[in-house]
Amino acid sequence: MSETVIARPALVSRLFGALRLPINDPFAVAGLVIYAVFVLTAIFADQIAPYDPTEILYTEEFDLAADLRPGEQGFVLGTTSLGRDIFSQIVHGSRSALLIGVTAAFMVALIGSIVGLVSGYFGGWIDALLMRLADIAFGIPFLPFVIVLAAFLEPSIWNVVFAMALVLWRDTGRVIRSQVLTLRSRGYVEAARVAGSSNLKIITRHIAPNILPLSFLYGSIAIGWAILTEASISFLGFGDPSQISWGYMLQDAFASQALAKQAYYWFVPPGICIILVVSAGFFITRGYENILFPKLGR
Amino acid sequence: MFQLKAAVGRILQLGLVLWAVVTILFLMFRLMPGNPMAAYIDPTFTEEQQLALMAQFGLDKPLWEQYFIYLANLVQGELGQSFRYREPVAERILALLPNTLILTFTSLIIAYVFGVLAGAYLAWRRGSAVEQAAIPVVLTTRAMPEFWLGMVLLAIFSFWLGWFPAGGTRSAGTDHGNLLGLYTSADFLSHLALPALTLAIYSQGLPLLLMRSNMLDVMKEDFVTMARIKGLSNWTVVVRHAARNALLPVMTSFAIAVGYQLQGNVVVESVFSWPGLGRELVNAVSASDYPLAQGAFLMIAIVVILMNLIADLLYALLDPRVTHV
Amino acid sequence: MSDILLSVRDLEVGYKVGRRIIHAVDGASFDVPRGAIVGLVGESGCGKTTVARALTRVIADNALITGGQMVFDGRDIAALPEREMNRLRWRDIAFIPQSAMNSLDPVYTVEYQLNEVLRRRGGLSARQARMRSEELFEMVGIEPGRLRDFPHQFSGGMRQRVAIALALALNPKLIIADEPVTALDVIVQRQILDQLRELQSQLGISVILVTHDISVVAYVCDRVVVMYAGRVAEAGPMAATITRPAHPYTIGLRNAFPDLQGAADGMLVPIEGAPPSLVEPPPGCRFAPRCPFALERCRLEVPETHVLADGHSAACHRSGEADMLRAEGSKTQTWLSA
Amino acid sequence: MKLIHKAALATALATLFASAPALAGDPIRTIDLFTRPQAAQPQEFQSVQLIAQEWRKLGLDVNVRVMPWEQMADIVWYQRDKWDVTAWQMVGRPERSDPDEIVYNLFHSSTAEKGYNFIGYSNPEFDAVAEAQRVEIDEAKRKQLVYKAQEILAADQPNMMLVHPKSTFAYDKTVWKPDSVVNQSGIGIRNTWTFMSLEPLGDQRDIIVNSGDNVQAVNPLYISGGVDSWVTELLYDRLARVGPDGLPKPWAAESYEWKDDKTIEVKLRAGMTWHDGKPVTVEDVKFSFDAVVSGEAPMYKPFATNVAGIDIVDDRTLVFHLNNPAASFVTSSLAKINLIPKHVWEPVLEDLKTKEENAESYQEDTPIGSGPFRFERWLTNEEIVLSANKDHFNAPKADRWILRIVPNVEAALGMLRSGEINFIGEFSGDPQVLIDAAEADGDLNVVSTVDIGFRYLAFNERRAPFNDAAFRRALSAAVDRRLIVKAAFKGFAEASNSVVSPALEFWHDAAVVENFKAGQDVAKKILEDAGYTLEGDRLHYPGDQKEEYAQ
Repeated sequence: MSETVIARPALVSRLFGALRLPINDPFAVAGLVIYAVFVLTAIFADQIAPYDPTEILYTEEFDLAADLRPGEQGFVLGTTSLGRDIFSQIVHGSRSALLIGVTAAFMVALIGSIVGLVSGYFGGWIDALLMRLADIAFGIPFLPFVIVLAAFLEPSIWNVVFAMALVLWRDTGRVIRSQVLTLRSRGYVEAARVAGSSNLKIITRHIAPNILPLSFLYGSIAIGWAILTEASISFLGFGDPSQISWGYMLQDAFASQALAKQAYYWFVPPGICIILVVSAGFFITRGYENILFPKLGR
Repeated sequence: MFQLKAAVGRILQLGLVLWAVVTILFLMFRLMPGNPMAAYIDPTFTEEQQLALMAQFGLDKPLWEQYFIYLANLVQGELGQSFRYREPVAERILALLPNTLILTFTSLIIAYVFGVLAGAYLAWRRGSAVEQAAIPVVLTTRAMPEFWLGMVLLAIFSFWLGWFPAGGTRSAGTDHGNLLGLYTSADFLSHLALPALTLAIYSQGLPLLLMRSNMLDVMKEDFVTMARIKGLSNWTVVVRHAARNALLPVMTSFAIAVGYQLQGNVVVESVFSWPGLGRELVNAVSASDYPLAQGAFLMIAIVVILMNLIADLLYALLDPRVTHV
Repeated sequence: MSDILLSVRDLEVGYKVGRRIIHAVDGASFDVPRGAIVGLVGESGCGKTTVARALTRVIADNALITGGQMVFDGRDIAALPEREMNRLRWRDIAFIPQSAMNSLDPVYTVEYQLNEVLRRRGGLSARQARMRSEELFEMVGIEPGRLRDFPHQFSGGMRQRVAIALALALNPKLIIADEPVTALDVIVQRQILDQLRELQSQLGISVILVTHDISVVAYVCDRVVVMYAGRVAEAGPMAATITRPAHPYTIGLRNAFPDLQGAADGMLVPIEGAPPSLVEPPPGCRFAPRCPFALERCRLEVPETHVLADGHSAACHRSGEADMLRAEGSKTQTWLSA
Repeated sequence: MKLIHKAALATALATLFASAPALAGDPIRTIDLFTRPQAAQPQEFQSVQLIAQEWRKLGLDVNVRVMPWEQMADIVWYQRDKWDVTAWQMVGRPERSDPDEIVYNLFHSSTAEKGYNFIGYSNPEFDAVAEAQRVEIDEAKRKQLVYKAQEILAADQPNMMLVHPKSTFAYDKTVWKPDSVVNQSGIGIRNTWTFMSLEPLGDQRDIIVNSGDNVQAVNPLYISGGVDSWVTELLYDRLARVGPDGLPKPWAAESYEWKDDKTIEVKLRAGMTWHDGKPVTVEDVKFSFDAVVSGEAPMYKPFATNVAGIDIVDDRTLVFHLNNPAASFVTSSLAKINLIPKHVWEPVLEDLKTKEENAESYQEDTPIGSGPFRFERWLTNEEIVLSANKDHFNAPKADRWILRIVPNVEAALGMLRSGEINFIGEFSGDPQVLIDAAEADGDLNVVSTVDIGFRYLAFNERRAPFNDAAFRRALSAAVDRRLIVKAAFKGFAEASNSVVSPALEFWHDAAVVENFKAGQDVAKKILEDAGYTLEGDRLHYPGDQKEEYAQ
């Protein structure tokens, strides 16, 4: 046991240490494994997927390869009503999910952390201003906001990321702010200040490392949110059809009446993929349950 | 004195948020490229006809003037006229709001009753196999896209088993008199079942997990131990003391959940042909009916903001430590 | 009817830690006479609170009573089925917790919490319960009008009075008070202790007062039981035990506290070192590693309990030399050189 | 990415050989091809994907731009020189049973600046033909003119005609007697005739129809959504109606007769009443036409502007005087203008004159018409209930007509099977699914009908290379329409090369469709003949033509 701990590369353990990843929790480990599988799929999508996910395919008899069942004509998961390979779409969907999830998470965590840091550390009118902005952001219904943005701008998966960045920093920002307030009153921060350290130094050396796990936590929740939101937007018809995502696949399936056609192979796999990736995030963050569901009425 | 100050502050803050949301809404819809009425100006219209139409909707005035007219109208509860339906936005929204609210509240009440009970049970059975198995399942329900869940339930319970109707709030052509008559009819309830169930399955995770983790905390409290030392029954200890205390934050989360649910409805209403506000918003946005989209959005925002306020008040109301100073 | 209300014999309470069981109480024996206040005293971690909780049989999830007897009013409550034990709780054995703040449910009024006990456990009607509540409040010196208040609306001392009222509610035979005044300032401590004493003698209840503060024991108790590392070091009538302690630990403890009566006759001298780990306790006398009088034998053999006088006993190999121990033990340097 | 590389390479090569006496012009820029999103328009989207794929094979760089309708309309309509090619559609409406609207409005040069000729097509020969058919009351002669128009369009290919889609509807044959269903040419079985004649077989006597779209208004003076017209057509009578054969026939008018090419006499049917019990009079009829041109009903106005005056001859006879001869007058005016009660609308219109709003914004609580169904109630976004007007001269056999709003296609089909609805009035999904469901169910009848409307790609004739008819012909010829029919429309469409649908049997020139040859080789040949060259993989302008619209 102790050997393996020592054998683990210092960087990795330091990273895990800093993020306080609950690697002892079997679910969290399962979540990490799911993440790893999807990340690898996304990276090697071109190698794994037999077809371009938007390519319209034909059978050997030059008929449109539409609505083929799994296994027919060598299509692992069959084809869509437009004659596209479902398996390739699933594989490429991981790329969209990764893209949306990670960028949204990054934006939400980054903006929220900066707001929280600045607000909590400097206090005063900056704090008042930023927290009023957070109040306003709390007053904006998120999904309707994304719908409006998606409708006005050209359909694109980036709408979701953009809208999340505009609105969802509020949760992270508030929590990080209160964390910063606690940290600021700690002795060592006070000591650093008395010792004449610059604000920047105090923030980067003493405060930022301590809020990193929180940012990470909110970031990973945002991954799930982003993927689910993108799926909803696609379902409502505001998605980007040139970028294959699982949400788009579901919309395509329902619009093409996969239910009536009993094409389970079409609408079940993308649903499962969404559930897997989103719940993987939950599993990982489960270790942080208390942070996940903070006591209300702080 | 302090409380009064806090209350005034809270209300001022509410006003500020409302004003900001209203302004963002106005700008969002007005600063879009192109003529806002492009979709409604028939190409065969003459220039005068087009101008007349623009004038009818006040779009011929400079932006700042439109903004003040918009604000002034809002204060009077006037949400403008729908481009598409050519009728007052407020009227349409008020016609649809009850349907949305009843769906939201029914599903949330189901979700909260179930979530609270199951959460308390899982906290009580901490470490058991049931708990070990249940938590990932619960987390998974939160990870499902609502419309996907809705479609699957629709396929199973309506298309396949035929237990429930596939959409709407009532059977074709039935008349139940007023809203109360409708909402209490068996016909309505059977139509409500599937959409409410979909939303409930999606929403129960939050109260469940919240209740469970609160229960676990509360169970460690001295007063729970004391209740046992007092020889009170297990039921009294778990329910009257542990659960009652753990329930506090869960109840406040209910108000916040109403706000969130209202947003989630947007999708489920489309799946189940539910004539509600969310579907109206989506329709209005797709049809570029800006006044209507704006109105529906604003209505949802108002409920969200109100519910955030109610959450605060509810917390104060339910926790004697805040109320009885 | 015996004079002894409660007789604890060879009580063993362990905590499961991993696969092991660590005994926090390892063979404790003492008696509680009827109508007496018995002080259970010792440093934190000596097992006194564990004993107190073992008597209610409401113990931590990972704790279990592994041996011994607790004969209460003729019945061994260690062996009682849970149902019967539950009947005893609060009706016969009540409890005053250390912090009434945390042990009163914040969301209910005090009246509700009294009612809960009176009606659910005492079988009183609503009217009877109300009258009894008022009576109890008057007994502990709180205005009955405050029954409708919530716990957080009371001051610390008042809350402790509420806790006493709660404990008295069903006229129990025994009240276990776990550090009932520790969190309070000295003046309030006295008021509460005075009240407890007064009510106890009035109602003829037995009280086990768990405390780390020997001066509290001296102020209010009839008898004292000194615990050390899960065992009883010395037990006896209060006056005899405090004035003529026979166990070096008791002697040391006496030196470490100011006299509540204000008659401190020397410096306060702490006992050097810390109580032993219960995971691997010393094989002989558990106090031996800190004892200035320890002999080779003390480190190897577990001392017997020696009866010194009527009702006064000590578990020390050198209890025969008690006079010498006392004389040496009252000198400050004895404890510093140890 | 690959395409960009190719383009760069081609440009580089072109520069390299610029000194050589090559005859090639500039490479043709990347062509923007607009389509609406798949969610909204799956067939259009799919067609565009297929077409882009074929055009790329010609050496064109095609960029498919997906945009919502509003955005697309904004560019195509208001920035007429800012686009290349866009997918477009004309929907079939009963009044389009007369070819005039399409032949004239879409292609006459007078409508190029602001009207429906947004492609900027201008051909004096065609203009002459289009004008001539308008005023020709002699049907045989007019038919020849309409044929001529179709031939010119086929040669010029101003648009790339794709298909006339088939409208597919279904009903429960255990509820409705199959014989009582009327298949209206070019419209399908969901039509007013069907709703009047549907005969119940059992206890279910309510026609329950679905629509995916909400009803916007029930207003006889406002042309709103397509669904709305289902309701207004049932509530309001018109002097004539377009019959199941696509030709107009007398309705509220007992008869009408051309007195000369600018005068038509109409005799009102006797004994008609409004839903409130008052009789329908010739004053009401005159009022209905006056109301439309009063300025309070801008959308209906064009359908009555040709009326110079209406004389009331006696209590059943009116004479309409026209400004200009109009062959399509009966279809586009008499069969279009709703008859409205003067006693209800006169005060309303008086009041509206003082206000900024017009009659299009006015919604009656209970609309009063004289049609075969009466208005019962309307639940926002959920349903509209009409009941049979048993006093009508053509009283429906069903008891009620109920429109249910069902936005989810899957749900609509599920409802049809469960009996929650019994007539599919709108089906945006895959028609094959409907047919399969009918086979599995056994209770359903599915009927597909070729539509009057059509789908096409519009070329912007204002911009090179689309100003070149040869180029347009080549692009059009590059795609075999059978591919579109099969792949995008799943067979539920008819390949087209004419704006006049085969559903309008009388007007449709079948030869222009039959003579149309398509295929990559055909297209390449046309391009080659016209001087276009392939340099590398990239198509270049003929001669020394420069690219004027490079990005």
